[in-house]
Amino acid sequence: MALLRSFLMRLISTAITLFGVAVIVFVVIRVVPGNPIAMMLPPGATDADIARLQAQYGFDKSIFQQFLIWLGDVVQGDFGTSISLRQPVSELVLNRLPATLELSIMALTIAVLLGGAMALLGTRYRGTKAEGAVDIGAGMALSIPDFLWGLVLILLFGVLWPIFNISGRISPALNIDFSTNFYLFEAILRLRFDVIGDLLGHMLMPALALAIPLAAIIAQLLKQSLKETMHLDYVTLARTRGYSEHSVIIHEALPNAVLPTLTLVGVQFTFLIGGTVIIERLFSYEGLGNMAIDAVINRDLPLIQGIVILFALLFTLVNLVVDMLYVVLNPRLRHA
Amino acid sequence: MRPFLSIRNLSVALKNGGLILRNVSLDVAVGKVHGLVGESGAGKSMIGKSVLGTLPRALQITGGEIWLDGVDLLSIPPAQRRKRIGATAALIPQDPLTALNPTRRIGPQITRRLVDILGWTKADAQARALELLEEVQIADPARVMRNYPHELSGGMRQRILIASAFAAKPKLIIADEPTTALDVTVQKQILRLIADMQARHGSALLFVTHDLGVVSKVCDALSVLYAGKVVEDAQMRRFFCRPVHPYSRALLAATPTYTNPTGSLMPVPQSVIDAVEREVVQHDRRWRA
Amino acid sequence: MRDARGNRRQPIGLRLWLSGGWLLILACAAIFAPLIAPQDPLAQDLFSGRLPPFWESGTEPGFWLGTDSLGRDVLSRMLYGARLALIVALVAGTLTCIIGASLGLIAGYYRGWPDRIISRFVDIWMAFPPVLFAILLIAVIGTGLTSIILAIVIIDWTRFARVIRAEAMGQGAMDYVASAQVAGRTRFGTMLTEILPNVLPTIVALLTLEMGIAVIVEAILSFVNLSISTDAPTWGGMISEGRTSVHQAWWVLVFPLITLFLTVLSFSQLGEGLKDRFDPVLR
Amino acid sequence: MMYRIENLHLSLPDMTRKPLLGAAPRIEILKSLTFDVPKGAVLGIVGGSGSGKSTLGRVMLRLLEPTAGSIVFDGTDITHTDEVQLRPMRRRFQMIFQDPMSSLNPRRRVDGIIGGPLRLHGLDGLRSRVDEALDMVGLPRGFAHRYPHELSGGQRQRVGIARAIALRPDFILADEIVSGLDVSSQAQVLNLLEDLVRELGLTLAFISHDLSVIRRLCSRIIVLHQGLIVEDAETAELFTSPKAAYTRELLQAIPLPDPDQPWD
Repeated sequence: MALLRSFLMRLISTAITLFGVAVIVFVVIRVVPGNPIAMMLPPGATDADIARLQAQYGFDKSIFQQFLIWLGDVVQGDFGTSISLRQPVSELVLNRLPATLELSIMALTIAVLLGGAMALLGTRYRGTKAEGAVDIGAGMALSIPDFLWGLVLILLFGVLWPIFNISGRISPALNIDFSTNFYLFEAILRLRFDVIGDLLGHMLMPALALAIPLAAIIAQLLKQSLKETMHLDYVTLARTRGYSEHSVIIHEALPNAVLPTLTLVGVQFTFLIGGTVIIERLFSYEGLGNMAIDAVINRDLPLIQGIVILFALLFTLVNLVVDMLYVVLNPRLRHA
Repeated sequence: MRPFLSIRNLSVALKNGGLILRNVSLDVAVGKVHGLVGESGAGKSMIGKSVLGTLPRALQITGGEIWLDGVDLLSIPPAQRRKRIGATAALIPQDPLTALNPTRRIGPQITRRLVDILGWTKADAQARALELLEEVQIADPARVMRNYPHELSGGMRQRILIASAFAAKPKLIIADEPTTALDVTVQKQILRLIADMQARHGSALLFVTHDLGVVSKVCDALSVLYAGKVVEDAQMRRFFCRPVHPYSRALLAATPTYTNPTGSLMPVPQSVIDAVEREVVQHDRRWRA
Repeated sequence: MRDARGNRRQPIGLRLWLSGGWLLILACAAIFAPLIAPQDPLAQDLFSGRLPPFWESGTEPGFWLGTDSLGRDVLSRMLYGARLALIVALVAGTLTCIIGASLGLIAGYYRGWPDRIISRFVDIWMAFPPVLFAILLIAVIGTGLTSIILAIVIIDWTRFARVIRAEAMGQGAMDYVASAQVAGRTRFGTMLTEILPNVLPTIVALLTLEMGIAVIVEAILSFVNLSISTDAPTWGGMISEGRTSVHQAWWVLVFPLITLFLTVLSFSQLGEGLKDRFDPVLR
Repeated sequence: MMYRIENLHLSLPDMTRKPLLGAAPRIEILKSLTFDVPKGAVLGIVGGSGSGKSTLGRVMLRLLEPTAGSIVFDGTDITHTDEVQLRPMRRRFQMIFQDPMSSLNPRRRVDGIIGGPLRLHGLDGLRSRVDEALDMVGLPRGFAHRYPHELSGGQRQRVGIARAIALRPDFILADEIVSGLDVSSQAQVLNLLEDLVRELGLTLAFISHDLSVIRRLCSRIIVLHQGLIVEDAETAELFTSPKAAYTRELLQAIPLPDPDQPWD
């Protein structure tokens, strides 16, 4: 019951946030520019085009009514037609989403593994040089954003020692007929190891660039909460009972120490997804973010708005899932 | 024949040099309760931690012997020491709120080590846990085994910790301020329970506390510590009737009691503090020379 | 007692020297760019395009770090680029800090409805990808220095608001706040005289961190060609050009990248160093 | 009469059990408390954890507003007085807190901690007043320039006392002020407080969980249990013939440093 209630509260809160997002997007895209119609039309549009658009978006009505019409369209998934690509925005956006999702999840996996390993290492050998190395490494990695890591990786593994692809998502020669846009997922299902290898080769560098700062955050935070947990009496008790240091860290301290890290990883994962915008650009990876920048450069407002709303939806969803996961994993909240 | 726990000339120091324990020696025989008394910073908890091998990382044992059941723990390799301690000793910790893993149910917290470390069968461990919870007077032990720690009161948790400490029939129990976090009425129940369990199992009990009142209720003998040095070692009754060391006397005089109607309290006089400080300095000088 | 208590003065950390030193050099370079730059940063010379840096063969004197494809001097462009980077860092960083920290302080200390409103705005902001949000804002309001600063303030105030809110909430639960009330201090006075000094070290650390982030955001915006005018010297613009010609002229990418890297690292390390240095409470 | 407290109730909403819509259920923390604090008296308030004793203290100082009932301080009803009107009066009732680590602002020096409230109430001769307060609590004047973390536990608690008495209040509330201290500094702080009460003619309410400490200082004692006053008696009477069952239980549970105390 308590569980259900807290889930419901989160859902309501998420709905309010999404409404706020809609208002902001509407204000930025429709209210701020001087003549939104002009920005929505390709060059060389006729007066008839203008009139049609004006009727469609209700520009003759009050700004409040315009918002309601717009919101109604958005809720139904109708973001209009892209000006530069002349296709429905929803289609374009959904075609690109899988590429960005695959990249983000790959980056998250790397970050969790890398950061978790560093945290455990630093805790196991706390007070030694190994912990110092973890601290310094994490501190450095943390202060450099993904954009710079991407450039550094391009220089190191694309130019100096070119073993990875630093451009694109897949080699054209290997572009087998995919039936979905989840290339990696599909390649794994079809057991095309050559394709898997090629996809991973393309994905590894951008994913690593996105993962390094998050890995550093996980390493720092998890290590800190592990160390705090190691001082609690129940961990001392486990030690006096003959468990090894290793087993104490993994079985006793870790389950309790993950909880605060988990909340943070949720927020940071949304930052990571946000980072794909520039990283995809940097590595010419054909995802949503790359498309977003093109859309901005081409002043393709319907497309921009579709992408922004999709990102916002994704972010709130991630936060919602993390919040619920936190409740499920924490017995104190589960049985409150 | 040595007593069950015999600490000889134990010294503990900060890794950067400061002394925490200065040549502490004490014996606890099977079936006896030995109190360790002192103010905060006196190092009383560090003795128990040295025995159990849970000293903070900034500290290290710099000398002495800890004989447990005829073996000097400091002369055997760490892994072996850990096993020995796990099998023969147990800790009752201070704060029942942090001494149980919040993410795990009570049952496994008692039974897991019996299975993992001591090789019991699951059914045996389960039966033993139920039996113990009954022994520490917990109603409906089967239900409590399925509870999470946060669902139980502080007093209940301390009972569970006591039950858990006695689970593997240890010969030595170290209780580190086990009632400091509790209300007096609960404290009384818990103190009685610890005394009962100790008597029934015939374990040796090392009882760390800052409260002379508590000592007079549960201990057979005690050591008074100041700055990591034992200033007085005495049988319990003798200590309260005729404390020998001026610091002990001052400590007794500073303890408020409601039976004293005039209520005059003597703070520990500076002269006494100076005297013990001098003793400590002399000790250090002798020891360095 | 016999434990070592007392105010040990901590030596100024190595990182404070290194990061402070680098930023000082950079500030000098920015201020005196017209005096020390060997070339005009805008001067193009197609005949001396892609000259390598001075230690390689085929160089021309005066072009120490080589030239880009249009024959513009890399070193001079970097020096002038430092001006824009530092102005954005100082102005945008400070503005973001003042706005975000004030809102966070109010939300965390006053709680109640101010907190609910501010936190809701933070939630909404957190639903936008910051880089995309910045690019979108620039696309809508137009390029230029003011736009860049405005975009950074608009996207990044939440960083301060979130952190300072949590800190202020923690401090607000301390008894010294109740004690100020007992003494008859006003709510607002308590916030300024009791809470603020306790969160100030965090604000300072966040401020320098934010300056580093502002530099990066500016670089990203010029990387996608949305900063100021297209041929003005910016680090991001140089990196953008260097990225496309990395196989032919690595120096166009490498030198601005190293500068950017060191600058961002220095800002964040400076903050941490200052926080440790000026905290009277030893931990 | 310094304090006249009648029928005092306090309940707080229980947010953990708040239904989706509508108000949260309320937890009764103080249930109908009535008692007086005569001028010059030292009143002990004793109770276990969760008895509501600290909450009562905070309500008396109007850090919390009671749900029902009345608090009359020296003839003025302050039950629902708003903070702005209360402010000039605050000088007259002061508080010493349990944990000086939390109640002394870590970023202020001792002179700022003691002098801040003085300046706020527009008192002149700041310097000499701070020095005087330090003298009275037995701290060297040189401590004025130290930070709280540079002091020992007992010294910090003395700074807390100095801050309260520097304003020359009529009433002081001491909330568990010795529970964090070792017996040696505990005795010093208690003796100091006793002297100050006598010298300054203070009215004092002393909250503690420890009847042994309470007896030392107080002329009258009220015993709180689960938000109710279970006993209100003269000190000597309470110890010789406790009326409430809870008081008896409390007394019998205190371990005295005396091996001959009956204990079973």
